Amino acid sequence: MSDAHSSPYLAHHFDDMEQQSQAASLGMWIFLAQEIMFFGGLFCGYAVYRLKFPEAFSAGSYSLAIGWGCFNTVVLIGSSLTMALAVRSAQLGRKAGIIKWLVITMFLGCVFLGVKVVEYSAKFEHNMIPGRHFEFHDDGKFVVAGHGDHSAAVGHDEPVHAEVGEPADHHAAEAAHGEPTEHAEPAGEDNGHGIVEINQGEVELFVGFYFMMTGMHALHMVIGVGLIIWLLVLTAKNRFATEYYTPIEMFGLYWHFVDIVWIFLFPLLYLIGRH
Amino acid sequence: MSAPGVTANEVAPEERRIHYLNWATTVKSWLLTLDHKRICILYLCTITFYFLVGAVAATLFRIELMTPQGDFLSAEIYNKMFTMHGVAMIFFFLVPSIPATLGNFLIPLMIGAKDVAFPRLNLLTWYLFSIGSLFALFAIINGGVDTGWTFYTPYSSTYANGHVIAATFGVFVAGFASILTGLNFIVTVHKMRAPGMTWFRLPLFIWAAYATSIIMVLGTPVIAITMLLIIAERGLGIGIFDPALGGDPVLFQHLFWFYSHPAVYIMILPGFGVISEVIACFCRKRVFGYEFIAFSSLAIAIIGFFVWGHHLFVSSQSVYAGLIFSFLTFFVGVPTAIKIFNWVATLYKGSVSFETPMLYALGFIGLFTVGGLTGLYLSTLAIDIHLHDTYFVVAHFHYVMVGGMVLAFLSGLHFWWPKMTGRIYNETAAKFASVIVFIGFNLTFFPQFIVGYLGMPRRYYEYPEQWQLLQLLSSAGASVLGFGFLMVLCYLPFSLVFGKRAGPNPWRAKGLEWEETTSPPIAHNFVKNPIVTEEAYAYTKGSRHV
Amino acid sequence: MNEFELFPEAASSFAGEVDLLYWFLTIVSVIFTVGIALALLYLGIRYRRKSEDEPAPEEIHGSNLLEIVWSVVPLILAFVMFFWGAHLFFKMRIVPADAMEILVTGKQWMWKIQHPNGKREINNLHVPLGQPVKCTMTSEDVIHSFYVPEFRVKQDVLPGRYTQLWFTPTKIGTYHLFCAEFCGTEHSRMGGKVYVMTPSDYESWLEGGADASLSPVEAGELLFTSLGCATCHHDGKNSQGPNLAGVFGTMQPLDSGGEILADENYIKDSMMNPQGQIVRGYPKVMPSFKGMVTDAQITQIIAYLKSIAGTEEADSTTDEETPESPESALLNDALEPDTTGQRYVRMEQ
Amino acid sequence: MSDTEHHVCPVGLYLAIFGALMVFTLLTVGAAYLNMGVMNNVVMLGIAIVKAALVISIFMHLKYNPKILWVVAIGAFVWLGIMLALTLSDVMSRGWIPNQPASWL
Ligand code: HEA
Ligand code: HEA
Ligand code: HEC
Ligand code: CUA
Ligand SMILES: [Cu+2]
Repeated sequence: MSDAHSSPYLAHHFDDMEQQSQAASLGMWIFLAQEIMFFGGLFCGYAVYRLKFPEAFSAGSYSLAIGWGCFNTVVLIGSSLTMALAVRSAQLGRKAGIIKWLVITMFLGCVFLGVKVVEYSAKFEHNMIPGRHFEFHDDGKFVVAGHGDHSAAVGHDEPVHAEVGEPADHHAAEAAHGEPTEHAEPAGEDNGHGIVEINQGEVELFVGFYFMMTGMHALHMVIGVGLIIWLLVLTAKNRFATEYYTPIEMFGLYWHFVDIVWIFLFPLLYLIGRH
Repeated sequence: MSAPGVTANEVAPEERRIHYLNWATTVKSWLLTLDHKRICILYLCTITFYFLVGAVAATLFRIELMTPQGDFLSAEIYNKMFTMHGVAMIFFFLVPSIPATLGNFLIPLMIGAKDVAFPRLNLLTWYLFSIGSLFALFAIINGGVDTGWTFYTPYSSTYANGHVIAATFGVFVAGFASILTGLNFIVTVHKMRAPGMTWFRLPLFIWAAYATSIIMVLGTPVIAITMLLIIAERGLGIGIFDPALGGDPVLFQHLFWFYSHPAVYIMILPGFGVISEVIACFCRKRVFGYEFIAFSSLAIAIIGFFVWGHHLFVSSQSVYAGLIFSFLTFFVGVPTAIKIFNWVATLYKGSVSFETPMLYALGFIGLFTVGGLTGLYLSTLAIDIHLHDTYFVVAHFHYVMVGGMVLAFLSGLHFWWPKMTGRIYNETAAKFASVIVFIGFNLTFFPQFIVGYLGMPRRYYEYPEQWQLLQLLSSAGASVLGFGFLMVLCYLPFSLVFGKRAGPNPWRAKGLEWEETTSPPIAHNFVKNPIVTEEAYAYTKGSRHV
Repeated sequence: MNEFELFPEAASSFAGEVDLLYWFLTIVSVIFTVGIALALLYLGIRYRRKSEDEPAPEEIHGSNLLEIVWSVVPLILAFVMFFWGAHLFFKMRIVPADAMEILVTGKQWMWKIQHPNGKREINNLHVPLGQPVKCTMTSEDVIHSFYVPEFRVKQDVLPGRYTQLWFTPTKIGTYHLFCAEFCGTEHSRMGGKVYVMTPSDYESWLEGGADASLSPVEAGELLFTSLGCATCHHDGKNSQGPNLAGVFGTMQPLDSGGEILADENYIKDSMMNPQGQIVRGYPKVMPSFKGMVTDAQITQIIAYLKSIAGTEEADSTTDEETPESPESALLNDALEPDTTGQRYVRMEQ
Repeated sequence: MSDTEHHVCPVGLYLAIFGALMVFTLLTVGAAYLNMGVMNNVVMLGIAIVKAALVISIFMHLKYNPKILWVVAIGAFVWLGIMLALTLSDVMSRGWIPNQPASWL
């Protein structure tokens, strides 16, 4: 303990390195707990709407590029592996290893973000972004339970706030608002013509969540890439040793957490309604 | 930036000692300080400012409410005023009040540590808090926000006037200050305790702060993301809660109250902690049922997460969810009752004295009991139908928040003031102010219970004439109460210069912060690292240093 | 009616039951509060510190028995509160089958109400005594909350969804109707009166003849308030529509360009088809009153508007004397002649 | 204690975990194309949970860490569960008491 005391890495208010590194990892795990609740709010909103509008959510999900989704999953899990190897190199005090694995991790992170850019711009091209100009595009691929053509089945509901024109007339007001109760019914009922009705507003909700969730996730990745650069600088400056590599270890936890979020996002966003 | 660890300090005359306040005096030494005690002072100044912001708003709308017509403020201004009052008081005053000031100051001292686990993070929280609060301040100055502190959609996301985005973003940023403070405290309590400081030797304030921190870490992120969703909906047009798309405004309320109900325990648990310390000291006695008080704090923190739906009884939440939430809500009353009864029992066969902190503590017990019991009215389904969003609710939460937490804060501030500043305030003025505050408080908020049951909705700037007398009483009380608060704001700073020197332990209290260091403490808290050998509040077992 | 009150009237079938539960809670609360206060007082005085050097008191660790007692007793009381409250709550939530249905639409900042026979009113609700009434409610914009304190009922009104509330009025009288959920600038003015009438009075009210004893101007003025025109047309700063004093017989600038003479037909058009001609500088928010008013009533409103048109001088003085706008008078229970001698609302029976 | 906290795992273990994660990814994607009704969600989430557990316990070393960190990690998921369960309890039980507008509407 006495030599731990004299370690140049020990901050003044800790007694020894053991205490210092335990404090760091407890702190980091608590931070991740906080992150879970932060994303949790989004997951909770998603769950509520998914439950209310299952058909619209499948339809929305169908419009996402599953190929890119799978690719990104592999990339991100791969980057988790390389990150774990970077930490291992740090444990063993291999500077070259740290740098190699961190660079690869960062590269994979950038690939992931690049793919997201591609996916997002496809959405923008098709106006499939939430907001006033939202349009639901399925590129004619969307066939529900083999019922044939679907293209006519979209967007009965005026999503904008109806002109408060004739509100005194009860019925008119109701009509303009698209019969509030209709929202409560499952929107995907077969209407007898072999066409499944999907409410465009509900798909817009899906897309809204898609952007919020993947956007939040991507933001975390961007921050992560920034942190890797910082770690690389520190490593190059020989700031780490076998007795002190806490920043790399903590960053590893963060990166894996981001991976875990994706592990849930991928099936929830891309895989519903494929069958 | 290392502080001088002068041992000779111990023997120097008091006025020449070097301590955390005077070892460096540049502005930079304050703004870049990593010392938890200085960060406490930074927070103290900031939250006092926001208390004044909220108080000015309260003053204005209390004047408006003296008459039934809207003649002093216009409707818009009134709405902006109560929003500003609620936002400033909750997010920028009461939530950080005890944790970020007394908590910051005392946690390391009480557990015998040199600092909190992450001093840099600690400073960062103050910056986050200040930046967040500046966003809110910007919103207030630039035309205000009129959503109420609850930011209900779709009003806030689509229809509201003013800078909703700036205000919600401010709350978002300040939320992270709260989260990181909680994180820091949990790690500190786990990892930084002095040798011998076992869990059941911890002062009860630490237990309370620990429970609070759990809520901060697990609850606050949800309000952060909720605020972000509002910003996305209002700013980017992403319809998350938009009913026109089939979105659900009640979902917003769930997310909001998932944080904001537990947050009311962020706002009261530290107060409970303070009261336990004060009662023990001024009864010279170990707190009755220490373990029960300790665990009831944790119980409140945990149960507090299960009850948020009691704010949604009339919001079109399902009848069955209402039942569940009402049922669970009643369970919070039990651990709270345990605390109250244990405090009362501590007086039994004690050696009770009535200095200012104790007067506030006794006031706290009485007023919080009233506030808590009226909470039971609100959690009773059938009654809440009538009382929801009336002045009864306003009275309830001022009883728990002002009568409870603000009094607890004042109690703690007076109790540790000698430790924090090395000076003693004028006891006569302080006792007088505490009585004024107590009287003014009741005069302000008791009539609101009556006018609430009569049916006056809250957030009304005009109201039927026959309720004027009650509202007038309330305004009159507010001026008495305000006078009391202003007195405190005068004599405490005054004591910094003119107050008597306190000496290390003016109350002859037990606890490391009193017995093991000077007043004010030196920069690294203790001259030699303390080793703990006895339980907290061992008044009877002979005191080592007095 | 302006006298001081401490307890609200009970005017619906469950008002009494809610009050009973309220008194139960109050008694429990008073017992606990007074008990705790007395205990603090007694113990504080009995064991006060007599001298600074008093030996420290003996240590008492606690008592498990006491802890159990003071956890279990509150728990039992809490269960009583819960079950009692929940039972009553269910009663308040299950609508009887024979309830008469009234449609309510909330909108910033007015309540639009429609009776089963199609009759509409704004910011007022007329209901027959003893008849279960269910309100089916929705909102056109933000969340509002329909609240009648004397009935002890309240329910939020949401956009995009229907909510319900029901009550059986048990006492003839005039009661408050409030909006209890903050909904924007004029939230405090979003309300009016609930009139509980005998069933036969209600029937004749539904038939809708104005009171013959009133002059057309008086009747028009009354309609101007009860239909909710005054919510938007007043001289206050927040008036959504133009102040109509002094409008009749003048040229009005139109949004589409040009001007139009405000004559009888123009006023009728403005009420029946408000989107037709929009006055310059105002939003298109005026609702149509088609089907809500009879021709006779339109004539009365026109008569009223004429009466406040020519006398601009006289009008502005009255305005100064009456700082409160008509709806605040409404809220203020101005059921008797107020200081200016003008009557905005008339007692129904 | 030092050894448990800074446990160095063999590279092979990391590779094996990576392999398992890939296999599970394939499985979810495959399962998504089968129509199993509600079971689709169960399978999908079940696999995601297993994957997350692997990452947490091996990549994040939780397995080799002191118990207090387990409490933190599990606690966070439990809290998320509370939020989901109680919110959904409202959403799913809305309208269990007849709450329909009248037929003449
Ligand atoms: C410090 C803050 C604080 C605290 C501690 C509390 C404590 C409690 N609150 Fe309060 N509450 C607020 C702040 C707080 N509240 C705020 C700010 C609002 C309004 C928000 C808004 O809409 O703007 C609110 C609103 C609010 C509502 C919603 C009202 C509505 O809008 O319709 C409800 C409903 O159940 C409620 C209940 C309770 C309960 C049961 C407790 C319990 O924790 C109280 C427990 C205490 C006791 C019970 C007293 C001690 C016990 C005894 C003396 C023994 C006897 C006990 C029994 C017989 C059980 N509160
Ligand atoms: C910590 C929380 C806190 C505190 C301390 C207070 C303090 C007070 N509150 Fe607060 N109040 C809330 C939290 C708080 N409030 C919240 C959350 C709401 C809900 C908001 C919403 O609906 O969204 C609310 C709403 C609320 C209402 C309801 C408004 C409405 O619904 O229309 C009322 C009405 O009386 C009120 C009154 C008061 C009064 C008289 C005080 C008094 O205690 C204040 C006493 C202090 C003074 C009188 C100040 C003395 C000092 C000065 C005047 C300084 C002047 C200085 C300079 C000019 C430099 N409050
Ligand atoms: C929702 C608010 C609202 C209500 C309720 C309302 N109005 Fe209006 N009214 C307006 C607005 C806004 C305008 C100006 C825009 C326009 O011409 O449509 C207006 C215009 C008018 C005009 C033309 C005024 C002019 O200056 O030329 C008349 C006449 C009128 N209203 C009469 C009535 C009457 C009578 C009632 C009740 C039966 C009524 N209004 C109810 C909002 C309202
Ligand atoms: Cu409508 Cu308040
Ligand atoms: Cu609550």
